[in-house]
Amino acid sequence: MADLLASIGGGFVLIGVALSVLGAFGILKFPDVYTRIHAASITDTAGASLVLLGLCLIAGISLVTLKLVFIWMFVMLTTPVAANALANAAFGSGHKPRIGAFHIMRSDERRQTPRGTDAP
Amino acid sequence: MNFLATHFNYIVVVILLMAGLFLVFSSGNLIKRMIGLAMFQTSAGLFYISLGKVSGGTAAIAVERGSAEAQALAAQVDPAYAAQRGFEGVIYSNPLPHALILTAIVVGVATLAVGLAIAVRIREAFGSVETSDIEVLSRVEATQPGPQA
Amino acid sequence: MLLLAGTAGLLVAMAMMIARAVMGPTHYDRILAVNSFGTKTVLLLAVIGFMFGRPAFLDIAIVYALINFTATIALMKFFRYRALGQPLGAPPGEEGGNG
Amino acid sequence: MITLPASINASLMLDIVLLVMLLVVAGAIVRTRSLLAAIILFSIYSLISAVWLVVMDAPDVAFTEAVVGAGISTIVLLGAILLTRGETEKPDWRKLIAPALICASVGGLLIYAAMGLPELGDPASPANAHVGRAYLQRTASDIGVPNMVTAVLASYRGLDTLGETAVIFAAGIGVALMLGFGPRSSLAPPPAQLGDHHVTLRVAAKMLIPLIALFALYVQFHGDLGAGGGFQAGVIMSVAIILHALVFGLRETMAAIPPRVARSIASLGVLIYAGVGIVCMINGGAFLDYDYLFPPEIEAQIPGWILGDDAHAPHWGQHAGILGIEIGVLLTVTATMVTVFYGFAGRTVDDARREARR
Repeated sequence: MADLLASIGGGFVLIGVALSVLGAFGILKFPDVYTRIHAASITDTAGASLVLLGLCLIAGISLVTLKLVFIWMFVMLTTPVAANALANAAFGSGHKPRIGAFHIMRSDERRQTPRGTDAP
Repeated sequence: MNFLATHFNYIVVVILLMAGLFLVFSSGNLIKRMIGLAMFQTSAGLFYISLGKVSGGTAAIAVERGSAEAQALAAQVDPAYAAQRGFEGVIYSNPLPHALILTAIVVGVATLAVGLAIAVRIREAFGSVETSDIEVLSRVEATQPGPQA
Repeated sequence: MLLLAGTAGLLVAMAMMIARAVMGPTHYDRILAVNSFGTKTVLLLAVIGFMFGRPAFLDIAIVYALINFTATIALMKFFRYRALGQPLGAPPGEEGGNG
Repeated sequence: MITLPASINASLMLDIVLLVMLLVVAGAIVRTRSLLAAIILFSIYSLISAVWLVVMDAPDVAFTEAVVGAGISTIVLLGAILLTRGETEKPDWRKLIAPALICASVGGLLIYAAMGLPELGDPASPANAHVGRAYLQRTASDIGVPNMVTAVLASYRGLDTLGETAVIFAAGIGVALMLGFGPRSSLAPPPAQLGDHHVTLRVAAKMLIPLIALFALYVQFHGDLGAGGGFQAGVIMSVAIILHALVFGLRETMAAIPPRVARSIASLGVLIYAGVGIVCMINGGAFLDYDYLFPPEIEAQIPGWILGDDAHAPHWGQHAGILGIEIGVLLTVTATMVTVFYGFAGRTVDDARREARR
C-alpha cells in the first residue's frame, strides 16, 4: 500500500516537474515580458502544487506533511503576488508589450522616457 | 581524468574565486567591485564546505540512535565502505566548517553594507563611483585648496 | 528513481531560467527569471530532502517560499519610484489608505 | 542495495550540475556592464550556492545563504545603486590585461596547489579526521544538543562567535555613522496615479509578515534540534521588518521600531552574549563555559521532566547558555540588518546635496 502510494506520489512529482519544464520553455520562447510572466506564474503554481502533492503522498501523514502543506500555502501566496508586482513594475514604468495595445491607461502617456531598459 | 573527478569542486571554487578577484581588480566602478568582493567571499565559503564533506555522510544533525530515520540513513551507506573506514551507524559530515562559514556569511553581508556605505559617501563627495574620476578629482583637490579651507 | 528523474527535470528548468536571466533583454526578464528560479529552488530543496532521507531540510524550502518575493518588491519600487523608503499607496478610502 | 549508488551518484550529479551553473552565472556577472543586471544575477548566484550547500550536507549554512542572498544583500545593493545613481563603467580592454594575467596566474597556482588536497569527501583527510571527528563524537556527551553545528558554533567556539557578533554590531554602527540615523527628507507617499494601487501587495504583506516573524522564532528556538539558530533567525526576522518597510513605508516601520531602539537592541544583544560568559565566570568557570552557568544548588532544583526524557545527562547549563547567547545573536543580527536598511533606505540623493551645501 505504502509502495503504491509512493509510486503514485512519484508520478505526481514527475508531472509537476514536467509542467515546470514546459513553463521554463515558455519563458525562453515567448516574445516579451508580459507573455513570459503569464507562462511562468501559471506553470509555477500548478507545477509546485503537483510536486508537493506527490511528496505528501510519499511522506504519509506526519509533521513532514504539515510542512509540505505550509510550503504549498506560501508558494500559492507569494508567487502570484510577485508576478503581479513584476507586471506592475514593467507596466508602470512604461515597458511596452510586443503584442496588444499599451495605451489602456491614459495616465501613462505622460511619461516620455521608458525606464528600466537595459542601460540604466 | 580521475583527478578532475575527485578535485572538481576545488577547481571550480578556484575559478569562481578568480572571477571575483578579477571583478575587484578590473572594474572601475566601486559598486561592481563590492559585488566582486561578495562573490569572492561566497566562493571561499564554498571551499570550506567542500573540505568538510564526508562521502556517504549526512548533515551534522544527530538522529536518534536506533530510530527508523537512523536505520534508513545507515542503510544508504555501503557496508564495505563503512567497515573499511571504521564507521558505524549514520555518518555525519564535519560540522566545524559549517559553523565557521555560517557566521562568515552574516559578517560578510554586514561588511558588504559598510563597503557600500563608503561608496555612497564617495559618490556624494566626488560625484562619481568610478575610480578613474575619483583619482582625477582628488588630485585636483590636493593641488587647489577648497573654498572652505 | 522517480525522484531522481524529478530532480533532473528541475535542474533542466533551472538551467533554462539561468539562460533567460543571462540573456534577458530587459531587467524585467531577469527579475522574472529570478522569481521562477526561486520557485523551482523551493521544489528542488523539497525533493532532494526526500531523496537524501532528511525531510528535515524542508525548513529551508519553507523559508525560501516565504521570503522569495521580498527582493521582487524592492526591485519593483526601484523601477517605479526610485526609492526604497516610500510606502506603497492604497486606493483612497481603503482601510489603511493613509500611507 | 539500489539506494546506495543512486543516492551517492545523485549527490555527485547535483554537485557537478550546480557548480557548472555557478560558473555560468559568475561568468555572466563578470561580463555584464549593467550594475542592476549584476545584482539580479548575484541573487541567482547565492541561490544556487544555497542549494549546493544543502547537497553538501550544510543545511544551516544554506539557511543563512538563502535568506541573505534572497533578501538582504540584494536590497542593500539596490539601496546603494539608488544612492549612486547606477552609473555603468566604461570598459577599456587594455586595462583588463593586467588583472586578467594576475588572476590567471594566481588561479593556476591555486589549482596546482589544489592537486595536493585530499579528494572530495575523504573521511581521513586532515580537516575531517582530527578536530572535526572529535566534535562529532563528543557533542552528545559534552553538550547534549542534536545539532552539532549549533554545538560547535555556540559552545565549543563560543568566544569566536562572540567576536563575529561584535563585528556585525560594529558594521551596523559604521553604516549608521556614515549614512545617517534615519529618514532625512520627507518620505511622502508617491503622487497618486491612475492604477497605482498596490492592494494585492499590501494584503499579501499583511498576511506574510507575521508568518515570517513567527517562522524566525521557530528557527531560533529549534536551533539546537534542527537546522537553525540565532544567525539564521536574525536574518529572517530582519527580512520581515524590511518587507514591512518596503510595503508600508519607512515612516511606519520607524514608528514601530525607531532607529535609536534598533541601535540599542543591537548593543543589547552583544551585552547579553558577553553577560552569559561573565555569569559563567562569576560561578567559578571560564568565560563562556556554560557548565558553570548555574550554581550546583540551583541546578539540583530543576526538575528532570522539562526536556522530556531522563536518559540523557541533563546539561542544563549548556542548554541555557546556548539559548541565552543565541538570543543575543538574534537581537544583534536583526537590529544590525534593520539599522543598515534604515541607513540606505532613509537617505536620498537630495539629502546628500543639502548636506554638501551646508
